[in-house]
Amino acid sequence: MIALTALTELTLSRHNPLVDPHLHIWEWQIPVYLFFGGLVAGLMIIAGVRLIALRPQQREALVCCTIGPLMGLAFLSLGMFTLFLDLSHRLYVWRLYTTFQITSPMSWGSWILLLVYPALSANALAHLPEAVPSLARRFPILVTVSDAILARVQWVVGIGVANVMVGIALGIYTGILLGTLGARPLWNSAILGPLFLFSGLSTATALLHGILVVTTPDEERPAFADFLLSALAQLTQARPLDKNIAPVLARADNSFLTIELTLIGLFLLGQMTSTGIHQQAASLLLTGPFAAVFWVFVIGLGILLPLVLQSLELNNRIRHTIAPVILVLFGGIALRFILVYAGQQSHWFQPLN
Amino acid sequence: MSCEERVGSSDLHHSAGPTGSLKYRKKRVATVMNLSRRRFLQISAGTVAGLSAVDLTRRVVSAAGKDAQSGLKRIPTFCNVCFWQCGAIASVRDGKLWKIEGHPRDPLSRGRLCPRGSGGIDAHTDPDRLRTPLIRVSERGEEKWKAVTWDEALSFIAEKMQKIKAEYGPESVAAFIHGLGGKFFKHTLRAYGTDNIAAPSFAQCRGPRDVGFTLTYGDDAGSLERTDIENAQCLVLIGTHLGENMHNSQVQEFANAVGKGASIIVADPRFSVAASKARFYLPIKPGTDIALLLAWMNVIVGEKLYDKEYIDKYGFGFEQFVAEIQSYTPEWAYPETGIEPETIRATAREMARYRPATLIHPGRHASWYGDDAQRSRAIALLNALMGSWGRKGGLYVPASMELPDYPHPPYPPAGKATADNPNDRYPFADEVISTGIRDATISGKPYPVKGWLVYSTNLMYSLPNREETIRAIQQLDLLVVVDVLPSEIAGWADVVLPESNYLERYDDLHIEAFREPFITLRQPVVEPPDDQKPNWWIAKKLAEKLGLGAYYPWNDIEQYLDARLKGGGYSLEDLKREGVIVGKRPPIYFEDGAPAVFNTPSKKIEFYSTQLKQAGFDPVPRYTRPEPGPAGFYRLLFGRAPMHSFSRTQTNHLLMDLMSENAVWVNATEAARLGLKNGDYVRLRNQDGAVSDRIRVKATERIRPECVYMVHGFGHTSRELRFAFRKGASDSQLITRYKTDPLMGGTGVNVNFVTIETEA
Amino acid sequence: MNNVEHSAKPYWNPYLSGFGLGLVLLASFVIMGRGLGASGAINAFVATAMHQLAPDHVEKSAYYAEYLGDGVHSPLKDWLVFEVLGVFVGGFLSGVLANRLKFRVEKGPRMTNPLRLLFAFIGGALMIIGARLALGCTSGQALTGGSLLNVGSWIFMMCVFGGAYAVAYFFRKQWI
Amino acid sequence: MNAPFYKFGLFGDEASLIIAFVIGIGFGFFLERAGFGSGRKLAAQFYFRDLSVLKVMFTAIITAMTGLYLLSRLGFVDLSLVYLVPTFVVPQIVGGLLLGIGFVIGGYCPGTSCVSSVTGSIDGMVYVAGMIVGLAGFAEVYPSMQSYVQMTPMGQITLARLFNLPYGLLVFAVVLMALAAFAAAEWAEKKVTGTSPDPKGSITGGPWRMTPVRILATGLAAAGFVALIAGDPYRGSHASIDTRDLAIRVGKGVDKVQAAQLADWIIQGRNDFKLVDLRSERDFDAYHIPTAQDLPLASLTPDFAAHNDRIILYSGDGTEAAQAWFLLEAQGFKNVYLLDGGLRAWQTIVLFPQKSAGTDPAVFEKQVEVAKYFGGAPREEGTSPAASVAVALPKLAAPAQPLIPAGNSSNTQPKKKKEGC
Amino acid sequence: MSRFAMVIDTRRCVGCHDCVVACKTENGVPEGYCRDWITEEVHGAFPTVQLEIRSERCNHCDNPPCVSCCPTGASHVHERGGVVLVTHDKCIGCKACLAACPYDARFIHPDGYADKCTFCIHRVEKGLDPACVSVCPTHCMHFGDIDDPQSEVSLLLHSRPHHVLIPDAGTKPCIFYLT
Repeated sequence: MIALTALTELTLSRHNPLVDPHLHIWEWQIPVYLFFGGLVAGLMIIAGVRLIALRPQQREALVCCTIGPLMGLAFLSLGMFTLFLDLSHRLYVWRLYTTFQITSPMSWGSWILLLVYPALSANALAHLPEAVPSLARRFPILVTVSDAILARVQWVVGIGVANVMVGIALGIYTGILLGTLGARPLWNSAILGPLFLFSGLSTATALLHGILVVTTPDEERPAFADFLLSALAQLTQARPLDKNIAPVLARADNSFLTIELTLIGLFLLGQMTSTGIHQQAASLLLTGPFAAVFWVFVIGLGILLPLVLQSLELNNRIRHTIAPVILVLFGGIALRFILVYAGQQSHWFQPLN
Repeated sequence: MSCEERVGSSDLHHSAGPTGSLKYRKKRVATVMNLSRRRFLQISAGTVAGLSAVDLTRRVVSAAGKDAQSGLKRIPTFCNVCFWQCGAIASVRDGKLWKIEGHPRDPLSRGRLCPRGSGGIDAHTDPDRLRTPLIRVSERGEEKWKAVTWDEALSFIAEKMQKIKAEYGPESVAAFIHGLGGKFFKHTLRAYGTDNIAAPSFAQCRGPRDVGFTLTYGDDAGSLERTDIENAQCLVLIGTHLGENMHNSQVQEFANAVGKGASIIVADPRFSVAASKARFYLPIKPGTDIALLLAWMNVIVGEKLYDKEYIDKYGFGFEQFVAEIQSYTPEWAYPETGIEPETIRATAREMARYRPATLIHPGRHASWYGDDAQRSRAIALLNALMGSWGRKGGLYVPASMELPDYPHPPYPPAGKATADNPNDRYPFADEVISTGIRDATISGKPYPVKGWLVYSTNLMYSLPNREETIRAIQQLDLLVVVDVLPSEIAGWADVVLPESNYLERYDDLHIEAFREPFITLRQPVVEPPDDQKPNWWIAKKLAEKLGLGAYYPWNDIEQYLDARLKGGGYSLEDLKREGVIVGKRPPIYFEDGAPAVFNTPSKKIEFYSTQLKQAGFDPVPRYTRPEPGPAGFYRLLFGRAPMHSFSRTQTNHLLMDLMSENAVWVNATEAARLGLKNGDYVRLRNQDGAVSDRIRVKATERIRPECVYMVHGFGHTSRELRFAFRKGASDSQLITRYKTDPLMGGTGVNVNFVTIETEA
Repeated sequence: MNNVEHSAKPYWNPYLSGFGLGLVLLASFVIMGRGLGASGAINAFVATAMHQLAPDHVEKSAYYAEYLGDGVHSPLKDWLVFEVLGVFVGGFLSGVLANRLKFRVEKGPRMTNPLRLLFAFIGGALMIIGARLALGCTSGQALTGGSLLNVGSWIFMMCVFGGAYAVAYFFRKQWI
Repeated sequence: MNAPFYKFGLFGDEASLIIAFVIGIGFGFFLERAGFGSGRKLAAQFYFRDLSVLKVMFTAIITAMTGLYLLSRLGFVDLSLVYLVPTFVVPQIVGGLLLGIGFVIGGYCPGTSCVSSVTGSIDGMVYVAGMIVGLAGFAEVYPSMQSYVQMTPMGQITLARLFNLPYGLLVFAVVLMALAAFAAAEWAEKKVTGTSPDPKGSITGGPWRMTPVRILATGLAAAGFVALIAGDPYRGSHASIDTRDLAIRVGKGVDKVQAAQLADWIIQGRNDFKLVDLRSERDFDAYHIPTAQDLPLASLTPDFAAHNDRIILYSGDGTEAAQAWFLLEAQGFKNVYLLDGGLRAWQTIVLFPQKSAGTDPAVFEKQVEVAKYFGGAPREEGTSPAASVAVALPKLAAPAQPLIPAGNSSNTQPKKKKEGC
Repeated sequence: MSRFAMVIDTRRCVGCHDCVVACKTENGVPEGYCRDWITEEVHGAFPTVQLEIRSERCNHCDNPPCVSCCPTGASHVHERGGVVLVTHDKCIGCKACLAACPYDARFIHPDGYADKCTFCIHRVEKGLDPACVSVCPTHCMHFGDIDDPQSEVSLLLHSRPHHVLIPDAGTKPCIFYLT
């Protein structure tokens, strides 16, 4: 006989759209936004570090220092657009910027997002003439600005530090946004902040690595990238890039992936050793309805496989291809999709079926 | 499971919704109306446009956040979503119905309605309702019609009726009528010369109970039951699911009893809502109630726990009764009912502890297993042992207002006896047996029945075995259906007459016996949206077409009502304003001086019934074991949900929002064994191969493993009921068998068994 | 990326790779109680894609009903879909390790690219219809059923080779 | 340990998807290794230039076949639980022919096209697109063909059952056939291409030394030979039981249901168990416990109930029930119980209870009524139990028969998951 | 200060849904949505079953996570009685409050803003009970100020055992269920 206290049925007559039978308020827009947010955070940090680390006259590694920030601006706009798409009362979006709500991560985030634009733009401007000479020829002012920035070390360092700081804030914010929603036990972990930060870093590194592979001059480009992507490479009109940086990026990416894996482990460990509600939430990923996609897409395809491939690349066993890049980017999206979707299904009241 | 489970759709319209939702509602109305143009004709585009414009302006007004209080009117009336007819006050804001609340001075509602009453506003604009009289143009049941004027429709009916009268006699027209609104149709038909006027609420619902009580006390339990639940200290419910059955006053009293800590005993194969409030829950095997009742009485008699003084004073045949029940020990009842002997003893003692404030509730819907009149008699006897009839906390003596009827010429002398009960096959049937009329229609015996008038009862849901109903319909020369909605039975009609909604018309006064005498008035709150007419108008016009105009010596209903009220010293003007007149409460308990009159042959409470003995039945109830179902089958049980009335509320968007389809309750262990999960769709197939529509599984710990349960009224097959069409499944579809009560012709329907088939 | 050999490594010996394949199949039998497959995944994919594009049409179709199931679980959450996903990954791993990744069109020297692609398309369409009729393709029927001594599989296998050899002559230009 | 693991519930559906992924990786890896990412190499099969397809396929088939055979024969795998695609002769002939033609035209089969496209073959990608479009088209004409695709069904049937030959013999025959085919293939390749096969990689070519390939071939041949003499791999004739576990359960008595308890369950209307009468049909007709189903021991097959059903067995004195209990335990039924004391206990305890000195009169009265309910009666005090056996069992009313054909109830089976390709 | 609260007697409640209908008509809640609902919780196995029926809605928490996560201040605590309300034209529809509410009491109104129970503040300010309370045929619902020790709700809470929903979520709900 089951103990009298065992909850055997829970029936709710509520049937509100987006809320029942379980919360499904956030569709693809939010995970995509979180992905772009993380990616931009990663790009900012990498670009910022490079900016600080490089002496101004050493105008190399533009992938990180210019293309990164430029793409960051684009991705940020895309991300904010998907966020906008998610809003259900869109015409009132300006209300975000009429107030600052100190307890609301989303309010913090909306202001951080505003800081990202100037930081990224300054970063991009610093090396823009080298990255896109044709543009510089047409608008000489860009050269002036670039020279003005690069001439002052404190400016360069300032921009770099700003990029790193805002990037870290942005990356952590994308995780904390979910982490503070205590009503959804799966999300209720501060580890989501660093996890999304490092996931963002790994996707950003992978993206830069991918650009590097694609833009490598024709003869050195791996055959695999030949077919369609060479055309793309032409379009970038980039100067030959320092190919030594590719292994650095791959190595960095491997580190970030390893940290990400560790953080996922810690995250699940924390959940599994917490209350029954949290254990139930974690089991959504470990054995429940999201287990297959979690293990296969996030862990297998998104982290382990690129780790293996990049290790092989680093050991010169195989060529650098864009395959690990695609996998890491894909894994980054998958992680956010799964966490967003599984989190919405986790609940304090787990109705039995 | 309570009464009139099986009554048809009527009076169910959605009126203008609440302010904020009008925008959404408007859209729906417009689209549906487009669709409806194909079938139900004559919808003027102007109506739609007009409605929309009003909606729009109101939307603007309400968005501004200010209620124009000046535009608020509060009109008293009484509800008709179920037959309980609670007094209500409708609020009309800017000419639109806004909400309905209980009438604070009405003794039935005591200021509070049930969800169906509150949701009654979502009528009026119901896109599915009937709009204009219709005459069939193709095969019966094909639902093809032409729209006609009222004059054409009524002339058509009158002509056919005259023809039937000439050919077969007036008795060959029969009627099935439910509710207060049928009064004028009865009047017209009596004037025409037939007494074959049946209500499914007798043979399919509360008839067995009333016969069982009348055999014992000479009076029945009443419609508005005379149960003093509020003052009961011990309340016994046997299959009665108060709370799910939402008869307002009873539920209010039930909640008060619970609040006061009354001891509640529930015997039900299903753990009902009432069971969750009970001190004792007895998970009884279906169909074995009499065994339990006999064992209880055995204990009470054996341990001399009964009210000796009361029985000495009022009882008849107690010694024979005692002798008869000697053998029904709790141990004997154990294998029959599955209730432990100790539990039976404990509950019997519990009842006795609180007597006479111990009420064994007579229930309402009581046509279950074919032995129902005897079952009700056993309940009546148990109440008698407790001395609760006529006592506080038991079954009180109700009182009623008296108003003279409007004078009319005498009805023509009775010709042939009614067709339903030839040779008094069911000697204790004291009303017309609806299934008997159906049998007579099919067989043509004792005489042919060629015309049916169906008012406000969906026979496809209210009579068991739809096939037989359809076969009877095929024998008819005329089938007239008066209804608010295009119900399933309307689909088979030759002529469909659209009645106006209960919020759009006057009806006769509501005068019922209750704790205190009262009169309530139904008056129009809003105008009917289309060419619908009130029942009194239709019945009067039909009488005039039949040349019986003399029976309606008044011009309109206000004149009729005013004249009746004047007869009691009241006026319509006052009642329109007040809505309710409550008289002084007379003594309703024996101890307060209420008369202890028993209209039985012995003029006493008959523990031993000589009437039954003479007719060849058991003078004291006996138990027969219910027949088991085939292996692997589940017994099909059905009942009610608080937010729906029978099959008549499934087009009410507000109520459907609360419960949009029914589910079949399956014991959780059984469900797991069958591989069924909560929410899976299944179909039920009964022992005769009838298959239900698809229905969701509710895998629950709240039901015995060998039966399944569903809420009655869903699974509509009438295409015109677009909003309700094929939502959930209908138990009526699966009730192909019934067992007739030999005493009074009631149809026991819990004798059907089903298997569960997974939906592909 | 400097010291990487640029030439593709040779294929494995057919018997040894066949043995490896056999062991994978055996593992599938032992762990799952079922064999391998491929075409079923395409079914699930097409059903999902069509359901996205034309939900009403698909919900009415008798064919898709089987794959859409109860509407609660995505047809993509299917054993074969995940298995085929693995096939992609395994093929890629093997290819990348053997340096065989290259955009190319497989054909004989006398064949033009567009024609070859057209043939590939037609072949694919024919193949999947055949697989659907036979309740399996070379993996699901021939390989799996073959090792279970399934009657239908052996009939099927004979017909595959029969059909292929019968028409091979007419398509020789494509391959040799 | 029982395999297939999935069918024995070692892991759930979600985990099975992860396993599918891993198995798929192996599948794809070996396909690519064999060169099946190349359409040209595959098509060469049909021009006798490179018979890799035949070699790989048949090596895989005989490896899996002999491996599965041996594991089943050792009792590790329950072969009956391995899914067998049902046979429909005509659709499979037509399908096979279409597939063969498609193979030559397209150059791939579905599995190899995946490998091909992922290694960069454009034609492989187009081929996949062709499959998708082809299938979408087929779905549209499917309704008109629905009856056709179910033609000539033979059910789930193996060659062994079709020809009524020992399974092992067929395994051996297939191994031999495959080896012969390999030799023929190598000969044909040599004929067509004019080059002699690589001695290290072939079975027939080169000097007669033990290369890995030859070791493999010998091993497979040996396994085939073992199969020839080792008998039928299907379970039933051979199963394993954890005797210690059984002993512990028997010792605890958790495998038994008391007669009085069973009577209560029947009265409570519980039907979460199957009551099985193992006596002969005649005995069953004469008397059986209400709600029981008749299943003489000889006709006991594992498909009479699901593995997770709760089953209560009884027979006259309990012997047959105990035997059946073992058989069912061995076949992996998890909830099998014995009616303690069999029908005899039912008789003495439930049907004809006897008042003993210590019995509470109220309890006894209940027993009496239960007895009456089941058609029995209390025994006089002092009558010996032996005498009671002589008391005739009550005559049962004709058991309630289903009013509709029993076939309908089969629909209550849980929905089967799609299997196959 | 006043603190509005609801005290609901689960012993009296029969789950009839009248509170839901009353709310929908009073507040014009659109079809397909609801601000309050009925929950049935079953414990145990047949026939030893316990059933608790509750009328549920926004708990107007003392520590409302929906208010603290709102980026625009649209979700706020009303100065009267601590009622949690949403200002429609400040709401951007980000749905964070829906995710933050452990009771799933909020929904997105078809007009785009987050919506939920208001304790019928428009009625309460006129001295009336909320619509759901005023119609309940079983009189199982009580509304009042728990800061006033003499109020009906305070007296009930002092005299009867009660519980709140998901206390572990730390939201300090102000709807109390008498058991």
